[in-house]
Amino acid sequence: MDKVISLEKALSLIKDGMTLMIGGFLANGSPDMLIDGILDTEVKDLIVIANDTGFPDKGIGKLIVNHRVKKVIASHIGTNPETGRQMNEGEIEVELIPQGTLIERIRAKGAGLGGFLTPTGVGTIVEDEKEMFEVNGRTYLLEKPLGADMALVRGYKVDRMGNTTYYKSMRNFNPIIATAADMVIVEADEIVEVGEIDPDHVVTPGIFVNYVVGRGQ
Amino acid sequence: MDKVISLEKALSLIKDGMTLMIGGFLANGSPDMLIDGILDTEVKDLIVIANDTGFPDKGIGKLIVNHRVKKVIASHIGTNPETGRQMNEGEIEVELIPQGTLIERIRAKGAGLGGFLTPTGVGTIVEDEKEMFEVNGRTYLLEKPLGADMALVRGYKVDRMGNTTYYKSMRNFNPIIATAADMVIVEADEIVEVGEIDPDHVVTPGIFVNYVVGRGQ
Amino acid sequence: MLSPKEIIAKRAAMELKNGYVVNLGIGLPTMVANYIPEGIEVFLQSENGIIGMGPAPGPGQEDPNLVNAGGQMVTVKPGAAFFDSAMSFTIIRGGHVDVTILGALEVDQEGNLANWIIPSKMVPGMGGAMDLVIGAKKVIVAMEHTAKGKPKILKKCTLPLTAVGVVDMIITEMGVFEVTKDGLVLKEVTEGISIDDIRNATEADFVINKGLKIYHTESGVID
Amino acid sequence: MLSPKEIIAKRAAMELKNGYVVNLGIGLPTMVANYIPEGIEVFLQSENGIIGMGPAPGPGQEDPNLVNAGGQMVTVKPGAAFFDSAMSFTIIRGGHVDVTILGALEVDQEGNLANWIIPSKMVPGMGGAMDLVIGAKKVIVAMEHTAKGKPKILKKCTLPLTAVGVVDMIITEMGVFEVTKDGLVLKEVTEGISIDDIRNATEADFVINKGLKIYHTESGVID
Repeated sequence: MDKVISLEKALSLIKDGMTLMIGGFLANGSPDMLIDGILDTEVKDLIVIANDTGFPDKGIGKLIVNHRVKKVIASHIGTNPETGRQMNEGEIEVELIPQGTLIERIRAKGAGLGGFLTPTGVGTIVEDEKEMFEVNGRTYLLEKPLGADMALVRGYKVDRMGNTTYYKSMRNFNPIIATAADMVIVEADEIVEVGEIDPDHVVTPGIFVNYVVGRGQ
Repeated sequence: MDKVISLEKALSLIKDGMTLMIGGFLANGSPDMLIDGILDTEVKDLIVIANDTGFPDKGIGKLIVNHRVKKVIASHIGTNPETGRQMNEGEIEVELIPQGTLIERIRAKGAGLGGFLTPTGVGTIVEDEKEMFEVNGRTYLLEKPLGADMALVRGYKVDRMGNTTYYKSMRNFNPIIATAADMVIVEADEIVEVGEIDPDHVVTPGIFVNYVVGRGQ
Repeated sequence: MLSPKEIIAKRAAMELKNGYVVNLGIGLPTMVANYIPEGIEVFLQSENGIIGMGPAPGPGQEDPNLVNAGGQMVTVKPGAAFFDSAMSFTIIRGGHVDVTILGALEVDQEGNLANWIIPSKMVPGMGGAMDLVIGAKKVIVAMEHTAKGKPKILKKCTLPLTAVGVVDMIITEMGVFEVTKDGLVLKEVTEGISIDDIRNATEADFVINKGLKIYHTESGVID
Repeated sequence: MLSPKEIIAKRAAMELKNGYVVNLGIGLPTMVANYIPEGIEVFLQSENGIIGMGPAPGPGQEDPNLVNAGGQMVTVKPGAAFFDSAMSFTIIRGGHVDVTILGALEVDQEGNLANWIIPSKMVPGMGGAMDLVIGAKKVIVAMEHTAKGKPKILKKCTLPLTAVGVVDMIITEMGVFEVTKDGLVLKEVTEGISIDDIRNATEADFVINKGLKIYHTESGVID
């Protein structure tokens, strides 16, 4: 059950128009090798779901700058002025979602839930067109699950079966997007043999992972 | 910020009529010292939220056998015939909830959600009196959050600030109940100094934990 | 000679494919693990928070801190992982289990399943069963064909349901049914069992598959 | 002499109590960490998945794999923990943060907050702010009293809201307001600032607390 593939093979799986979840938070813990790899292909019209769009020269931001993305679903785009510019010029569609709602919608998809009630966004433009509910005297919005065709995950030590650990603040969105996409590719800082990771320390069990690519290719 | 207290002090916090979440799965990973300790007190009329009621002589089952519990909210009571007997005789109230719904309701409380939509239980007696929703053509039940006055958690290596790790299958309900109760007491296999646990390996951050008691008292 | 339970467990194991994530119910379904064919690697999941269970521990290998959802001591294989119950049901309800094999009190021709309660007689609770049958990609009921001579495969379940229309396949010591939207289809009979035997032991309506096959219990050949 | 921003950060730090879980917004609020009083131990949380942040890294201590929610490199103290974003917002939205200190574009006398968008001018997104102000037990807005001479403390916010009725306290270089259900109460003025100064810089209605105090910026004494 060796899931390790080459960068080339991984990139061949990414197609025009796909919805991609990409890990990372302000480019910290993003799968940079895969992102750079996409830039070497012709892939375009991507829909990207991520916390933010990084910086123009770092992380997901590079995909924006190079016009590979037609729509972004994120909580924050302020650190990448190019995203704002493309949005204002109508070159890219941007959907902004509160960070806690965004990650919980992704989790809901992974967990087979039909949605959840959150107090976040009540009384703001976030509530537009959403159903509202009272529970124990508090008002909540119904938020729906959010999935993707593919998740690009940045892992730290990853075994050949896909069992994944994370390093420091690089964890962020990565373990959650790994549960919510039809195909999951983990970019590993280090590939280790099966059995080298203590089962108590595995964060993303390998059953969620389709492919592993090692960094430094 | 040393949260370590004696067993005696921990037991003094548990009062008649309290709602207690108790970790463990068929008595594996349950806080056995605290459970045994309760039996040495006069505490009664507890409401217990747990996966199951263990066995008559093991885990939560002992609290049932000793008539300390007036109500149980669990997914399974089959391994403890005494729970069934007391239920049939009207000595104890039992509310049965599907396991995935039970743990998710506890998580929802910890995560500040007003509820979630699950497909589990649709078309069964579990749906009685619950609101139903269609999302993308599938039917879901709205399930509400579930909290408690106190959570009794079984940890493995736990530092003095309450940062908690778990061992093998003893993890089960423990990390989730630690997020959902007004007061959280962790029974630790081993108390270690702050800094001894790799921050990447902490499962329950110490901020969720009010007190730590060491086993073997 | 295999016992009826062994026949069922061995046949059910033949439904497992390489790489499958599998959850086995308590009792007979747990025995399926003993019959996984050579060359097939599956990932056994347990509700209490394990993926990658191995065989039962040998003498001296037991660890009381490592049990399955039935409370039995187990081992894990290299590449296993432990997690909490919320993650466990993310796996289960989220569609990340390829097949669950579990027992039933009753199953009916619409794929309804009853396996958690006999009101005022036996009220063990549903445990994780309701989530498993809703979430797993394929649900196989593996059970003896009758209970005390009475059919368990019914036109309509009489006991409170575990879930509606979730069963994909029924494997008994007598044969194998597929549940289709048009009802039950008998796909296989066990060698030595006649279709009349099955009719007599089954309350549900069923049609017989055109290419009905025979299952040879010792060799494991289906032809 | 402290700058206005330093006055605000230092005063805001005095709201922190021992053992508090604290989330600091980007910019001015991040400076609060530099003024935490002696003997007060707080747990600094960051949306991207950290609890227990320490001071900024010294030369050679930087780790590009350890940044806060503003993207700045940070350190962690012994007893820190890392987790994923779902857990981070369990902490935030679930009421496990004692206080969040953040900036504002506008805040009003009903405790409404606007700090994430200026339509068709600046659309950075809300990030975690909407969750933070809904979830934290106490919400402190720490900001300069005016922007380009125009009041930011209004009768009614004009920009799209971050949340409704969530602000508990407003700390500026001029003074400290509490938000009550009856409106704003001026609790403190900074030494050298008159009530008329504050009236002139504030659009919102406010009442003056009976025991109005004066905040001495250098000594940190409030009397």
